[in-house]
Amino acid sequence: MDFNLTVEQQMLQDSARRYGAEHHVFTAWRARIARGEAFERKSWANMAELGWLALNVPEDLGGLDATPVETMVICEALGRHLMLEPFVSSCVIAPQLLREAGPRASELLAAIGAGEAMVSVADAEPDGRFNLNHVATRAEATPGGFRLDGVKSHVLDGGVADGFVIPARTSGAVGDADGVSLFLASADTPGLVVEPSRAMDNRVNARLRLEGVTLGQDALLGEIGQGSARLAQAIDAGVVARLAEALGAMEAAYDMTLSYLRTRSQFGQPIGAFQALQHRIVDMAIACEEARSMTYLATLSLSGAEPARSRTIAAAKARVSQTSLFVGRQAIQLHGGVGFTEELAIGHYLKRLIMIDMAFGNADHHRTRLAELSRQAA
Amino acid sequence: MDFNLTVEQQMLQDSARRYGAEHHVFTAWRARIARGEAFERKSWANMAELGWLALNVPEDLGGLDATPVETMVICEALGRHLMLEPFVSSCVIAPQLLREAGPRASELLAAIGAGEAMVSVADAEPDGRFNLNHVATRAEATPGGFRLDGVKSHVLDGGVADGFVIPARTSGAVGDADGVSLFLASADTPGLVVEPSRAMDNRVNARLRLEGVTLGQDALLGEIGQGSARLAQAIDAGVVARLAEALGAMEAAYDMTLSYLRTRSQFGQPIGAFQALQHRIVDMAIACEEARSMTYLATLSLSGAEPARSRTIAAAKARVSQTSLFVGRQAIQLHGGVGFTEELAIGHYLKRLIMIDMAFGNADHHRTRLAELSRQAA
Amino acid sequence: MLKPAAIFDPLDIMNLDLTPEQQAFRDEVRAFFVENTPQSFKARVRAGMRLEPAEFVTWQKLLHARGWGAPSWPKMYGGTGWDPTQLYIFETEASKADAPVQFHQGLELIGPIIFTFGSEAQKAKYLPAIITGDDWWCQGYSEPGAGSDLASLSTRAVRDGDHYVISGQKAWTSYAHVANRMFLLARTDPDARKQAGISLFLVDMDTPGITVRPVVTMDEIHHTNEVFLDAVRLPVTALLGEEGKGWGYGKVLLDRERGVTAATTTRLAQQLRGARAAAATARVGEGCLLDDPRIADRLAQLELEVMALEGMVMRTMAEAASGQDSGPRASMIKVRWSELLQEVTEFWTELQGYDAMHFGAVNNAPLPGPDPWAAKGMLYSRVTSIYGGSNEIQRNIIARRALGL
Amino acid sequence: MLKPAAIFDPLDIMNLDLTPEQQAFRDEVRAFFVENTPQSFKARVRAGMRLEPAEFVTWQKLLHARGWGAPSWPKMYGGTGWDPTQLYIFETEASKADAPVQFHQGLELIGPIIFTFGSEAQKAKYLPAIITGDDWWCQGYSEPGAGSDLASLSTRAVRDGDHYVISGQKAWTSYAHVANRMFLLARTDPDARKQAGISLFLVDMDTPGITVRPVVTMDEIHHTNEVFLDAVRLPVTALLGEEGKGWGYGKVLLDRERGVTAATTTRLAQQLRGARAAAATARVGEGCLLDDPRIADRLAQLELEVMALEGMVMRTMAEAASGQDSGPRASMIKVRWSELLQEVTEFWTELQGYDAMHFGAVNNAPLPGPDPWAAKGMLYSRVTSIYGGSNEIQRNIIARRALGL
Repeated sequence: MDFNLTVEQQMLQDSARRYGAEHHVFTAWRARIARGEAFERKSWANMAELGWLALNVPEDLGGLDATPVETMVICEALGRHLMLEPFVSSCVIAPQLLREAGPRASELLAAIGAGEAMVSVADAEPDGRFNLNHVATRAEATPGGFRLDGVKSHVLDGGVADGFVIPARTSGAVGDADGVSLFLASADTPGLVVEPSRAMDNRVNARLRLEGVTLGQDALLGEIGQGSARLAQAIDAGVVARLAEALGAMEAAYDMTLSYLRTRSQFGQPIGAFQALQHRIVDMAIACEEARSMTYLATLSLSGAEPARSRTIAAAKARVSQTSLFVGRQAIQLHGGVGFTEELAIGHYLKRLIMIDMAFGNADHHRTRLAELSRQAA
Repeated sequence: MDFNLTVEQQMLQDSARRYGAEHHVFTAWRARIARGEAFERKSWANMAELGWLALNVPEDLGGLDATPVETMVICEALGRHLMLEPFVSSCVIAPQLLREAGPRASELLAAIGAGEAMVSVADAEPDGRFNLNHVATRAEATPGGFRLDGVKSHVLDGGVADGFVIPARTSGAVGDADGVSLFLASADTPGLVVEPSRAMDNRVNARLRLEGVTLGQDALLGEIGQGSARLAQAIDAGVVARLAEALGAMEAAYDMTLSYLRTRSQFGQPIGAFQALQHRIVDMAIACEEARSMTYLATLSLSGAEPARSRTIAAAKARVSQTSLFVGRQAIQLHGGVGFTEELAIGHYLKRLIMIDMAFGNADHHRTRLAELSRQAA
Repeated sequence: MLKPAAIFDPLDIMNLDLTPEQQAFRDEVRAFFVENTPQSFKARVRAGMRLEPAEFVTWQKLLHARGWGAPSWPKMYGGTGWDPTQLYIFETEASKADAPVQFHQGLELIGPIIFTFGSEAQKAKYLPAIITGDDWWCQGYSEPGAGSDLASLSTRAVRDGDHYVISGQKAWTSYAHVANRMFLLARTDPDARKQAGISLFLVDMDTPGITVRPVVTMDEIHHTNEVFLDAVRLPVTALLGEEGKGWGYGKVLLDRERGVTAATTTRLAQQLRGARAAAATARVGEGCLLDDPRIADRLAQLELEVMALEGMVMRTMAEAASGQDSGPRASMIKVRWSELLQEVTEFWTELQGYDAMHFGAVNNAPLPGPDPWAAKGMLYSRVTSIYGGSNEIQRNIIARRALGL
Repeated sequence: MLKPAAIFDPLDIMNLDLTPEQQAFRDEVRAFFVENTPQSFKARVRAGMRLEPAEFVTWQKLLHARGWGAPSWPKMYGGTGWDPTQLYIFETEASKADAPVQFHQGLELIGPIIFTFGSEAQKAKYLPAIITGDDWWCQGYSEPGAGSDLASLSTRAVRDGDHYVISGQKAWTSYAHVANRMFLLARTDPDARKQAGISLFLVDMDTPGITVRPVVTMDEIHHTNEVFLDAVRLPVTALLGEEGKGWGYGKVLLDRERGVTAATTTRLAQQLRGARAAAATARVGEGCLLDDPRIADRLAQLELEVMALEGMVMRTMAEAASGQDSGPRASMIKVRWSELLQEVTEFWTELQGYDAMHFGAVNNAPLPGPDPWAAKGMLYSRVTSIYGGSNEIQRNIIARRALGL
């Protein structure tokens, strides 16, 4: 029952926060966005040097094989400083899918840890909403390997990825858990069309069209037809990492708002003297406490057993979404007009939080997931 | 688009409010409750004399054949002064079921208008929740008429009624709209067991057990097997009347709370000077405005065509429930400890509002009804 | 009186028992909106977004050509002279056709002040161009240090012979970048108490000394600006009404506020329709999102809250028609409208799921998926609980004026 | 440290990676609660209701017999001396077995003040009887004019030789009608500033001059009272600590508050279980209410909010164990707990449908349908956002102390 960080974890936290504060000054961030750069390659290289990118890479591939807590600490800083590096895609989700999945995967995993590759998972399809088993993309066996056809409607960080993990159906019907296989494809594979777009949080995602994408045998990750469970586990790890990101972003928005209430004057006194605003920010403070508690629980649960693991993650995703959207919206409201401009970070935090809510299933989706799990447990 | 009362309606409103204020002083009300009397027979006779009980009785039976607006005006006063007379059961719902339903029904209708009979409808059955077509009670044809067997789980004002309108199935399966017939039975019919209980608002309801209740041919109201639509229409009229009751109760609770905020002092000033409490009571005022608007719309819609009629009533029931429970709960919260005692009316208003929410389907039930109707309309 | 014979559906609001004249009027405006609303406006209007300025002008000119350029103005100033019922019919029919609300700063904010307090010369010069759409007015009220607390404004106007010289800074000046006119408040007497000593001026935007700095908002659209006034020299004829009385002129707008809120509020039906359509078209597996009873219930919840608000608007219009005071209901409607606009557009965005994440083009490539209007409308909606007196200020006003707290 | 190896389920809170000693302790208390919780308590406890006073005494005596009469007290005063982890295990196991929370006014309110500030004679006289359940204490703090604003209390204590003479009136004195002891605050120096000049007295309820008037609350249960003090004559030994310092003694309770809130908060799992069971047993047509995805989702929403609160409690206990300050989290937990208790019991009542309308007997006939515990618990829950400092006062405290506003 001890929820405190170890000394090493605390050092990592300090270093991540310092990095964010120094390298991600808001004015510089806005200038980068204006130039159409979600993040600087230089920063990615820095992060590689700091060892962050290798946190989830096995030791024998040069990685640190760290616990979910280290990932949480990094992601909190990413959220707090609006960093747009594809850390969760490449360094949290992808490594889960590439571990013990053959020599090509290991090579790529080492490259991820070294900052030399960025990999996204193409988990969403049209008409599938947030159902991971809704895989209509087909992978047909060919003499030399596989041929993939289909559409992936949304790939997080897909616009900056060098490679993709692509779930495709080798058997069964759309919606089945069985029959989903995972394939590795580099972004420049012929027939793979990457259609990037910018999200409201300035992350560059993509849609993929697979038009006769031909892959070799070595592109298959793990057992054929058995990719579903592994995909779900990897996405859960990504969900938890993004909760930490949301926590960092909402606490930053809360901190900015509290200091605004203390310093901004209207009607001859700081607006923080008005009781209605005091009670509002108290509710925001409570929301942050709830989100931090849920993020801790979800992080711990990642290493735990089912069904507690899934129930905690589902509950955490829903509650962090709900509380963080409340904080993000009220942060703007309490700032008034300036909170609505692009010139203050406050609106960018809300947009980030909206995108985190939507990623891998929104609050409602995960609440329903919890409802199902609770019925099964009862 | 003129939402104002006529001069006659305004006079009726003044008279009803004055009656409530004079005859239903809170201390006298509490004393009656302590004696186990939901209401005084004398008051019922008064109301008959004032003509209120005959509002929905046809003119040829000595009634006034008034519009739903007159009923609204009376019910608002009933709610405002916590009156427990079985007006909605006997004088709103029952008349809808007894009109043009044979000589025995007409006789009873005239008696209702004269204050000589009280009639409740037994609309609810075990496992039926709020579904009016969930009728498992069977009516078997006998040489002289019908024999009824079944259970009615909840009858509004059933503990004080002299007679009941009892839906029973003459054909079809439980849940079917077709095959429900309506029967009239006096409370002292052999085999009819009335089990009264007191609700939290001190209304005396009942459960009925029908154990071989033998009724004559003249007990059948209207066409055999065709009672469902008529029942639904009558219940809708009852729903709208109870919305007016809720409106009266919530506005009374609001008024008491506003005056408490003005007069109660803490920390050296009236508590109404605290901005957080000001904003709370403003939200209560908005809730009252919403409820009044919805009650007007629902009252007007009663005379209108489908599907607008049903949609408006469903929406109104849901919204008045939601807003009135908010007002009732916050009225207690803003009163603090004294609001929680039996010695102030404020807690009784909340209990009344909780019971109105539950009557004939709670807010969620009617929201789902609206959702269905909206889908059909789209 | 309350008419029990009325056939009423709050979401098809025109089924009231109208007089034959009103029915004919309804048919006339309905036909106009159906025939004339540009197709290209509809998706954005439905999402609660504002149109581009040029589109607003097009729309104003269309209405003007039909004789309906100023629906709420008296006939003698070029308006239609309609009564509240007609206005209400006009707005609800516009809503049903996905037609936009007219841009309001000329028509509803300064126009009525000019025709009530302005000189004959000012009326002649300014009123017609508002109706034709040839003039675009912006409002110079807010300042960096005086947002909600307008009475503490510090822009100064100093009399200099036949001129006033104005210096200061205005904030949140919507569409200053397209406007050719501005009405602004400035302090003419620095020694007077807060609200006194403030005067109202009518300014041409090309007067030397005016600089407009764009402020981009979180919906990535350029609506608003800062305006810097550096010794802007105006003739004394630019003063509206009397010196030092500018603060009071705004009060004429309070009575008109009911109509403006009604116009905007009836548009919530548009956003609801958009969200419902999104739920009906979003395929999930074999069905659509609307098949999910949870989704249908959430839509119904929003729908019934919109109905309650519609009912409040209808009562307000009825009271206006019979000359009754509606108390603080206009403030209440503003609060509820903005809250509901936010909730409906948030839910609509949720319904779009991953489509809502495709927000902007990269390297001018076409967007994968539909245009992100719902998401943009959702972001824009955040400002509606802030502008025109934030919802917190509205609650203060209601508590003080209406409840006596 | 954060232990990634922990296997954790917030609703089965004991699956933390406990030490073998802690596991043994858990098994021991689990067995005790399973074996000893009276069956007749469970339905009411699950609904969040308080037991009858005699039942509370029975429960206290049961715990005392097991040596666990004062789980949160140091050993030297007859307590168990448990650490925060043990206390937390004890309370969550109690929750799972539908065992009640111990009555707190002796154990948690005055007991710790007595063993911290009382004289040896007072400790010897009062502490053992709290643990055995032989004494029942009530709290005389609130007054008619001083509910939330305790510092303005007006009950006077006048020194008269070896006695104090106390006159005044106390409000909201829970269980004064069953208590044999009372601790009360009275003003000993009328000239001192508000919080100064207040002293704390320990009073026998049979002292002449004390009158108790019952106050029935809206759940129709007699919990609380007014207490009139008419020249009540107490020996000076009734004074606890120093004259004029009574106000300050309450501060010792702030540090202990975390444990009390944890004990209460873990009980929300009971109410959730009750609501879920109601949804599973309520037949509707061919199925049950829980088959409705809308119902299942609403339950899940309450469940996940309870989980978040549990997480806050766990962090607080962890900080207590390592001697860290939890800031205002105890106030936050009180706010959220009371809100959730209200929501869960409201929903549970809704799930019961018409059964919840059968509230009281008429002419002593048996009730048709189940006992109305959920509805009574729901009504009782209204006071939890008022007592112990209303939720509004809690928010003031958080804003002032923790946020510096």
